Amino acid sequence: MNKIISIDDVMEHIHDGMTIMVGGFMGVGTPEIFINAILDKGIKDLTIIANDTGLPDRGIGRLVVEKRLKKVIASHIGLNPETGKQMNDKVLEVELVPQGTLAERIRCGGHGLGGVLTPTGIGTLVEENKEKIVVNGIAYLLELPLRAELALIRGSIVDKVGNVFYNASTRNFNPLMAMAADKVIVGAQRIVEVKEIDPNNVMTPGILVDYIVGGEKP
Amino acid sequence: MNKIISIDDVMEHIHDGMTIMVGGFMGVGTPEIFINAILDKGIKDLTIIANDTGLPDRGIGRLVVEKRLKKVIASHIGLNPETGKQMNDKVLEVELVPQGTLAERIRCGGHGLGGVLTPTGIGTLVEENKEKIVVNGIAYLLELPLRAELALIRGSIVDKVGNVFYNASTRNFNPLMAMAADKVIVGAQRIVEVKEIDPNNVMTPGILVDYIVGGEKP
Amino acid sequence: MSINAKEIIARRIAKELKDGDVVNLGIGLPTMVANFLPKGVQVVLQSENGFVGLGNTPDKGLEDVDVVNAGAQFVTINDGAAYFDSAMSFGIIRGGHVDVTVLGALEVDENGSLANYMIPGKMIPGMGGAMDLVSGAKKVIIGMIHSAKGNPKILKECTLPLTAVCGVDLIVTEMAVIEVTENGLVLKELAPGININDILRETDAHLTIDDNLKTMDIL
Amino acid sequence: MSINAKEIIARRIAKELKDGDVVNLGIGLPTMVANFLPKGVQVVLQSENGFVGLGNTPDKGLEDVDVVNAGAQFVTINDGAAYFDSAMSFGIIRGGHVDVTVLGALEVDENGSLANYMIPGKMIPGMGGAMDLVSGAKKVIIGMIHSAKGNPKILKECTLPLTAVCGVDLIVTEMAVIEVTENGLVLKELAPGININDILRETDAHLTIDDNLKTMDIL
Repeated sequence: MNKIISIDDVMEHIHDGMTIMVGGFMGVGTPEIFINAILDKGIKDLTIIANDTGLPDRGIGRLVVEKRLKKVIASHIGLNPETGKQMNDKVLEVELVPQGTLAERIRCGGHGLGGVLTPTGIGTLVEENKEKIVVNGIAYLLELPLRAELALIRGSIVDKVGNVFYNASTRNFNPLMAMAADKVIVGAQRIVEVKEIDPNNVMTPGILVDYIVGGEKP
Repeated sequence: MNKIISIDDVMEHIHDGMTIMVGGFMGVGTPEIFINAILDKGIKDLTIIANDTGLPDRGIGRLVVEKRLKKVIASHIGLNPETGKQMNDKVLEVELVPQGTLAERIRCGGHGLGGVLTPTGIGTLVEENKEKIVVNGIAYLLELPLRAELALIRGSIVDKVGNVFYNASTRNFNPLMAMAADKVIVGAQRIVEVKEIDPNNVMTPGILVDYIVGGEKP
Repeated sequence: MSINAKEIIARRIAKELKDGDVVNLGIGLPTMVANFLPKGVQVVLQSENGFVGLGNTPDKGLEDVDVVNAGAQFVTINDGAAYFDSAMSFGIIRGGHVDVTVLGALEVDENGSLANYMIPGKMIPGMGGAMDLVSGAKKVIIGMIHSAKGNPKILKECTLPLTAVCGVDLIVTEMAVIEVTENGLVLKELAPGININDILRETDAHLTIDDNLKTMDIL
Repeated sequence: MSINAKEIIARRIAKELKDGDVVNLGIGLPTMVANFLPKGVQVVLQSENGFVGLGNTPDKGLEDVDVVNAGAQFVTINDGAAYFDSAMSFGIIRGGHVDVTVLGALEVDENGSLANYMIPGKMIPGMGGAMDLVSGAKKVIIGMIHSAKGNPKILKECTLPLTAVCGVDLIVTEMAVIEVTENGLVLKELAPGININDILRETDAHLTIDDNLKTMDIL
């Protein structure tokens, strides 16, 4: 059960038209090696689920600039003007989701939950086409799970069975996405032997990770 | 903002008839110093929300044996026969909740969510008096949030601003409960200076903790 | 209900596990399954109180009071283990990240429904994590003594409060292996020395006999 | 929209913060509030990308690429900080564990409703964490320039897509402090040199003048 593979082997698992979750927050905690590979191999028509579309020269932003995306589900696109431009030009579909709701929807997808009730977005455009449920006199939106065919996450330290430690603010959506996809591939900044990560400090257990690729830059 | 207080000071915050969440799993990760104090001070008629009712000589089990509880919301009472006996004698009200559902209900209470849809319990006694919601053809139970006036949790290492590290299997419900109560008091096995816990390894941020009491035994 | 019967069950269930499976074993008989894994098969055991990588019972004197299983017994962890909280633990269970769970039962029925958490007015341990395990694990195996002193536990329909509706995939007893299919229960294997009439006598549910009926491999 | 105006706003908002408060400051003007905390007041800053204990901007050359704020700028953390994932971060926000959030706005109205995440067809940055912050924080303070070059931003009713309905508690501009009450907006303070007519000219919403109208303390 060797999970460590090369970036070329990873590309067997990424295809045109796929729905992919990508970790990171404005590029921090985003696995850039997979972004590079997707660009290099000409992969296109992707649906990306991520917090944001990064910056034009960083993270998912690079996929937007190179027009590899068909649809984006994200909470913020403001730091990458190209996303808004493609959205207004109707060449890119953008679904905006409040950040806390996005986290919960991905969590539901990974945790076998059918949805969650949140007060966020009540009375706004976010409530369009959603069921409203009143609990103890307070109205909530029923928000539904998100899942993907593939999750591309970034680990600061990853051991050989796939246990992941995320350093500082690189954690963000990565551990949530590692639960919510059919296949999970982690880009590792550092690969270590089993036992080198204290079991208390594992943030994504190795049982959730299918493949590990080294070479993530700090 | 000194959060470290004595066990006597804690008792000003615990009263007859209160609803209290208590961390731990069969006594492991349960703050025994507070159980001792509740017993010593004659506190009674409590409603306890916890995974289980411990063992007769351990954790919440001791409160059951001494008849200090009015109601228990828990997933398992089998290791403490006294709970079942009092339940059958109708002197103790017991609400049984599937363990994963209990975790989610407490999480909802602490995370400002109005409820969560779970497949667990469909077609069983658990669905009594609950709304069923069908999403994409699958039936789920709408499970509602749980909150308490007070959470009594147990930390293995706690720093002076209340950041908590839970060791090994003592973690269980503790971090969830630390989010879901009006007041949170942690019983610490070891109190350390600020900075001694790596910010990556904090499992309950100090902003959630009101008071710290030392003296928890290993 | 000799030790032997339980060991037969545990040995047979162990053969259902594949290398790399994530497995949750219930307290009691199911826990024994870990002792009989086929050569070359390594599984990762999930403990619903908050970790993966459950290991053996520690040697006397080497117990760590912070490391217990869901039955509050001292255990060890294996290399590569990871701890987490109860919400994550049941996210792993409910979310389909556990390949196999092995549970005991009071009753199982033709629909694969299961009762194992209470006998009203008598014994009410509570469901603990069982309801989540049955609803979330990819494969649910029931390991139990075939009947209660001759009184069938494999029924047309459960009479006790259900733990889950239609959740069970396979029933392994000291007498037989029975698969739950869309068309009801199928008798797949008989224990050595047991014949079909023995099974029928201690079973209330309708059983289809598999064309390819085999003898249980309990070595 | 001089530096001075923004500083007036940041200075005044800083006085709303109490020692020990957990505070989330939006990107831009709200971030400046941290520079003007009254003596003896220490707050814990929450950064929605995943930590509490946000510190100062690092010195040049000492940046840690893994430590950024929600605007992707390098920051430091203070002693006692803690990192967490995005679900926990918004659990803290939505769950009422943040005492005060300070946000900018494009429009605010008499109900305390707020618009700050999009101008349809023109600028659509997205709501990011703003909707959760307004629905979850105990106190929501809007810090913004009073009008858009004379065009009111404090309206009877917002015209842009809302970020939240009835979420705002206090509006602080370079001209005034306005409280959102059950009976509408109440003008509580005027900036030095500003009179009521100045305010009314640049405000569309109905304002009740507080009996105890004060001068803004912006020292």
